[in-house]
Amino acid sequence: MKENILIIGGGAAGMEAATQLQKMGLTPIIIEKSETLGGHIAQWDRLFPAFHPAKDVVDKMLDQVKDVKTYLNTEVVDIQKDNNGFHAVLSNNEKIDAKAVILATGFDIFKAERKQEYGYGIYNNVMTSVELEKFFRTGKDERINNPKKIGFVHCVGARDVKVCNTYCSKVCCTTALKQACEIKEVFPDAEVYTFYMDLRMFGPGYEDLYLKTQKDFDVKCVRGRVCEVSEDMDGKLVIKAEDTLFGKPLKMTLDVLVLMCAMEKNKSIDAIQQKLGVANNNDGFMQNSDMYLGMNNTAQDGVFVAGACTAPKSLPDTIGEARSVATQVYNYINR
Amino acid sequence: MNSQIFHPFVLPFVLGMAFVLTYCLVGLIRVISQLPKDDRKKFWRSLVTPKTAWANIRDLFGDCLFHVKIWKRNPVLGYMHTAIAFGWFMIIVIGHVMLFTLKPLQGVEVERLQGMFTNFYYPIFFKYFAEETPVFAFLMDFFLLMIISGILIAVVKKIHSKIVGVKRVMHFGFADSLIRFALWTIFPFRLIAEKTNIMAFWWLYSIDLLIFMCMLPFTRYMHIPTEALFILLRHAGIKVTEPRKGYVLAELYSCPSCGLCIDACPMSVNDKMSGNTSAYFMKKLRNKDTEESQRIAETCLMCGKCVKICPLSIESCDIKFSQRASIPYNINSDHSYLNVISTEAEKSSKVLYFAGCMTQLTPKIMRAMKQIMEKAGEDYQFMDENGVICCGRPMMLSGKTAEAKAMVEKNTELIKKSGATKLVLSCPICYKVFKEEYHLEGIEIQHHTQYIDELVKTGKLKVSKGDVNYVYHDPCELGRAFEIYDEPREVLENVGNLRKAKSEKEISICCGGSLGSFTLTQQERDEITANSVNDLMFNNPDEIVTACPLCLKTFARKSPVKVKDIAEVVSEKI
Amino acid sequence: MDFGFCLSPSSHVKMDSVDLTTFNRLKEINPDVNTCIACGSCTATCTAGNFTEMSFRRMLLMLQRGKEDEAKKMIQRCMLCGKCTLVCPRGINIRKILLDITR
Amino acid sequence: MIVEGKQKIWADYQKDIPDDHYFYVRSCIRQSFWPASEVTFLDIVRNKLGKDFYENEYHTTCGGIAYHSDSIPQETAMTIIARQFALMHESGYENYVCSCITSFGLYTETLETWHEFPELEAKIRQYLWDSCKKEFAKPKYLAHASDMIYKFRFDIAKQMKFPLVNVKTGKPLKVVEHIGCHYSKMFPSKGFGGAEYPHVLVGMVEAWGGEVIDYPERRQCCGFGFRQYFVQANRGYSESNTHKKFESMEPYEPDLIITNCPGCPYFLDRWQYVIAEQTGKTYGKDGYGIPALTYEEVAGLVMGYDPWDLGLQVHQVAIEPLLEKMGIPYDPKKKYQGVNGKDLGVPQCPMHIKSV
Repeated sequence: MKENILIIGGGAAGMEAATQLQKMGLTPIIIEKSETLGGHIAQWDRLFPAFHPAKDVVDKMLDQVKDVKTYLNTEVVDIQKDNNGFHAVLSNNEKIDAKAVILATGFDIFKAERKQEYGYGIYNNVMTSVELEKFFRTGKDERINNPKKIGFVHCVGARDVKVCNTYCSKVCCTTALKQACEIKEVFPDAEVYTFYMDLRMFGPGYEDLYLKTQKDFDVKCVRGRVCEVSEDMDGKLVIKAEDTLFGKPLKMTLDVLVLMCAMEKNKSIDAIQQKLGVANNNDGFMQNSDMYLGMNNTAQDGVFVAGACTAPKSLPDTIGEARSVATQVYNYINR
Repeated sequence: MNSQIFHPFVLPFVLGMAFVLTYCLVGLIRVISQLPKDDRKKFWRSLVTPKTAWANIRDLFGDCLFHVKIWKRNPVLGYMHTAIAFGWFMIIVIGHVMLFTLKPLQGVEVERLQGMFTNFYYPIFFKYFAEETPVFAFLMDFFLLMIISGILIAVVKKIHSKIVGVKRVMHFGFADSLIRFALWTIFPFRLIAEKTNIMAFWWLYSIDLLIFMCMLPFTRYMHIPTEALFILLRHAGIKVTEPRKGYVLAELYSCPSCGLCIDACPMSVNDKMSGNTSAYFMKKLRNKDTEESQRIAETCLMCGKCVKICPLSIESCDIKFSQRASIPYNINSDHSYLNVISTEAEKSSKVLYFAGCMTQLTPKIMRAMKQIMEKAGEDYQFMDENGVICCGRPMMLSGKTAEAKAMVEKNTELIKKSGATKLVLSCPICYKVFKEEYHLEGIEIQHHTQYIDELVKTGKLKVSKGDVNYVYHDPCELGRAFEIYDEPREVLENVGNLRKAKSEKEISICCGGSLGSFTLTQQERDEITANSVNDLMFNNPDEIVTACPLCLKTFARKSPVKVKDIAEVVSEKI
Repeated sequence: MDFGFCLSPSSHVKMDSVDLTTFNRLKEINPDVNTCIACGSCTATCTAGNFTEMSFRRMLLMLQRGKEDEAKKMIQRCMLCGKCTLVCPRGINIRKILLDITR
Repeated sequence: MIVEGKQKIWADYQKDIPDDHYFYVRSCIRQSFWPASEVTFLDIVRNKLGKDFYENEYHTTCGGIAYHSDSIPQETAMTIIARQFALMHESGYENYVCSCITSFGLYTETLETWHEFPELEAKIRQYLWDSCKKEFAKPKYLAHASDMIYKFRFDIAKQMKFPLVNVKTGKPLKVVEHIGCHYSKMFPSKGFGGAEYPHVLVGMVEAWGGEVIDYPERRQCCGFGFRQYFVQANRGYSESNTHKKFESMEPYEPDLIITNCPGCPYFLDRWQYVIAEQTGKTYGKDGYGIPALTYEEVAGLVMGYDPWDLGLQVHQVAIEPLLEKMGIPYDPKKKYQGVNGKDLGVPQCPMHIKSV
């Protein structure tokens, strides 16, 4: 029983699914469009809620898939299904036959410049959460120059009809508070403000993280969305928001503004997804057959989904789904 | 033996005695002069009023010499105190009596020995100068040994307090240790000097006395002379007004720092919190440590247990209130908004039920009370069903009696307009202030424990007896403050079985939720509550019953069994 | 010249110039103030709040938004009954903090 | 400030504008406040650029003022607008250009509403017929007059005599650009450069040699807001908006403000006088104010029109310091001369803000 299982996407979901499938005696094949495995999580410095180094997790996952057949810098350009299964053509012209396909294509980061009022790409000191994470990883970012006041804006590209994303991106609140702690660790004298709409943090240890921001780091959480950013004569950022708990508009000058960019569906897979007959849901992510018992299944027999391609998800969510998709695929092969 | 009537070793004693007498005299004048004019008049009058005069004599002996209250609390400690105080007193008395019966030593004239000056030190060093008659000699030795036996207990207590049944003792500084050492050694030295007549011991004895007397005003032993004054002042009916002045000064110096209140205090669940007990408060206030005494005053739960068990009945809670009043909270209270509330009563009924702020948070008490009153067919109305004005007690607890007036006045108006002849309260906190600060002539004020008891006893309310084992917790403001101990217990015996708690009635332990404390944190309160619950669970009851909404809420956090209000228990049995 | 109207003061809270001395002092004595999640239980149960705009939650915000005078005015309504402290889900000793604000 | 970022946005918010043949409608407010601006506009496009801009004497208000102050229902405003469009159609034009920002906003809103709700369009079609017996027609293209100047800004630059440069220092003039809210804040895609970083006026200023300053309250409304201004007691609110803008732009020391809305130049100009009277504060140098001009006035100045023909004497803020900076010759004696040299009389000098 050495059936091929085609896994599109070599991030956390793809790697974990491959690991499990291999243990089950199947032959997973990972197709990754970038030059390394690991996906977004490999770009991350530390993970919430306990500041665990992302590298630890990624390294362990990489080690587990070292014997899995992997194509890097490769995309699936065509895929057909017949009675024998799936027949994929890769961008390197190789052809692969597989009994099942797992879409583990993950997410894209919301393009912050789309929220024009925040001035990302226009004002020097506006940056994204991803860039801040990179700063934590490398210690370098010319925008961060011993800042005295740092602001975080939640829900950038989420819960916002103006950018056509009405969903909550799930991980940004927790990430914002994690990053708020981390920036305080680097600049203990800085004042850190977060502008949130609702603090949606519900996992184990998340409330402790919140209390940590309040008790240990004195992070100031302001309920209200930043509506407008501009630059003053000194190149500092002037932001406006309403403190909705206080019921008054508020104005302040910041040295750095960090935009907590939402997860969006990874659209680079759209063409293949269409060929496989997998639709999108209202949020623009992939539609699974139902959110309870069919979370890994799609309308198409033999096509499975795992991870953030169906909705914004945290790493534990994704790993859980990757493990469950492996079981689904195994049952499908042995049906 | 000796043929002099004087020897230089008496000088240290004479000096010490002169110093301490002068100090006490000045102190006495100071305290009396600081009394408000009316209080001073009261004081003089009380000294000649037979009733108070008799009480003075009774307590001066009972408390100062025999320490009756300590006997009640702890016989070993009682003996220790009696042995030292009464023994010492007797030695002085017998010494003076002996002056008239003495047999002078070789060649000294009796008349000379009985001179004024010699009187001052003679009885103290009697054996050096004269010989007693056998009876007196026996008595002197007896009392001396009695004192020494007391000192032995003190030494044991110092080394290992648990042997004498004391868990926590006060921690003293160098001065207190030194004077204590002097006190402990005075009588052994005297004994040795008398028996051996070695000059060194006479000297040591006299120097010990000097040390003791010179240090006395600056240490806790000042309680010995002050206590007498305090007893007189208290019997005169004087009340606490300001901290560190007049009457309170007498109270402060009367506190012997015996530490009985430390073990009694609900806060003594750990070492850190036991520093908040009254003994420390009195000491800090005495030492003019304003910051600390204010801190303790704000921390205290005001449960009143320390006052109840204090051998001297020192009103430490009242002193703490007066201390709180001196804290500049600067709230500038403005309760003028209460004026707009209509006082027009919707209807008139005999019984007016006032649930109070806290009871609003425990609606089951309100529901139970309604059921009871309806079942008993009472003509009642609910005063604060739709919103309540605070009774004013919490404001007073912060030392702001004047600011509480607005609330007291408004509530008084509301109650009077209702036409009720009886006011029933569910909250003991309210009960205290309604009883003490409100002027509701013609209106009977009852806590619902009393009210229910009355309904049951008059047959208005029929209850059935079940087989649940209850333990009753005495709310501080109901029990210690008004000694309402029996009514709730009788009610409970009618509806189930009453089991005893480890500490009951006047020594019951505060639930820890008391509004009296401003600064205790939730964690600290939780520790107190856990300890109080343990105490209540001593006889494994099925349910804890209390009569205060705050106790109810507090216990519910920590109790392993159901916690109910007495009204709720009764409403289940009608 | 009287135009029959005048410049209205800005309603913006100017965070750059807010004086946080009182709040910071309060926070130092009572680190718990930072754990307030603005649930409003204190306000909802408040005895004085029954009759006035009294709200401890808002008062804390006032101190953080430079409206100390308003906060101190609000405290005057307080009856110190302590219900707020009893209901606070974060275990904040509200009554003490109230007293500390003006102390 | 990352200019490339703005350029990217500007590139995203471009619109194709027909080159010629427009049906031009005037603005109620502008023809009262700045009558010379509309005259200058027509003169520039017709005579300097040689375009066909037709005016019809039968056009009316668009109904915007009444609509925004809640005195007429939407259907009424839409019927008025349908009549304007019908006039255009009858005159043989299909490109519609209006002088007023409020109108532009309302026309855009109306067209979008008709697009989203065809049943409403059908209703208005009927109303138009019932009330005016006119045939319903929609413009093929709708533009604001400032869009035209924006489009022709480089042609104007070619005929430019006095660029937006300080002749004494040789440095570009610092210009505050202020668009009318209804230009693109409701429908960002309908304005050059969108709503956040509108390019319509920036493009003109940069084409004519000036330097645009971006200050924190750039996006703030001038405070006109019909309802605020109509009630005297509410005018303080309107004034406060302007005040906020000036406080924010002051440190940048702007030389002039360019606007494309009827109300903005009026309020940015007159409130400077009121603020000066009430607080004693002026925002320009030496006690003068900061001139707030329409884009036509600025275009006219750079093209060498006589300042008094442009109607600059009706501004409260003295224009002379700006003319001197730009090196534009002017005859002070003619400032208050009407048509045919008629003496209009010199207005009283205010207490605080300087006039020449």
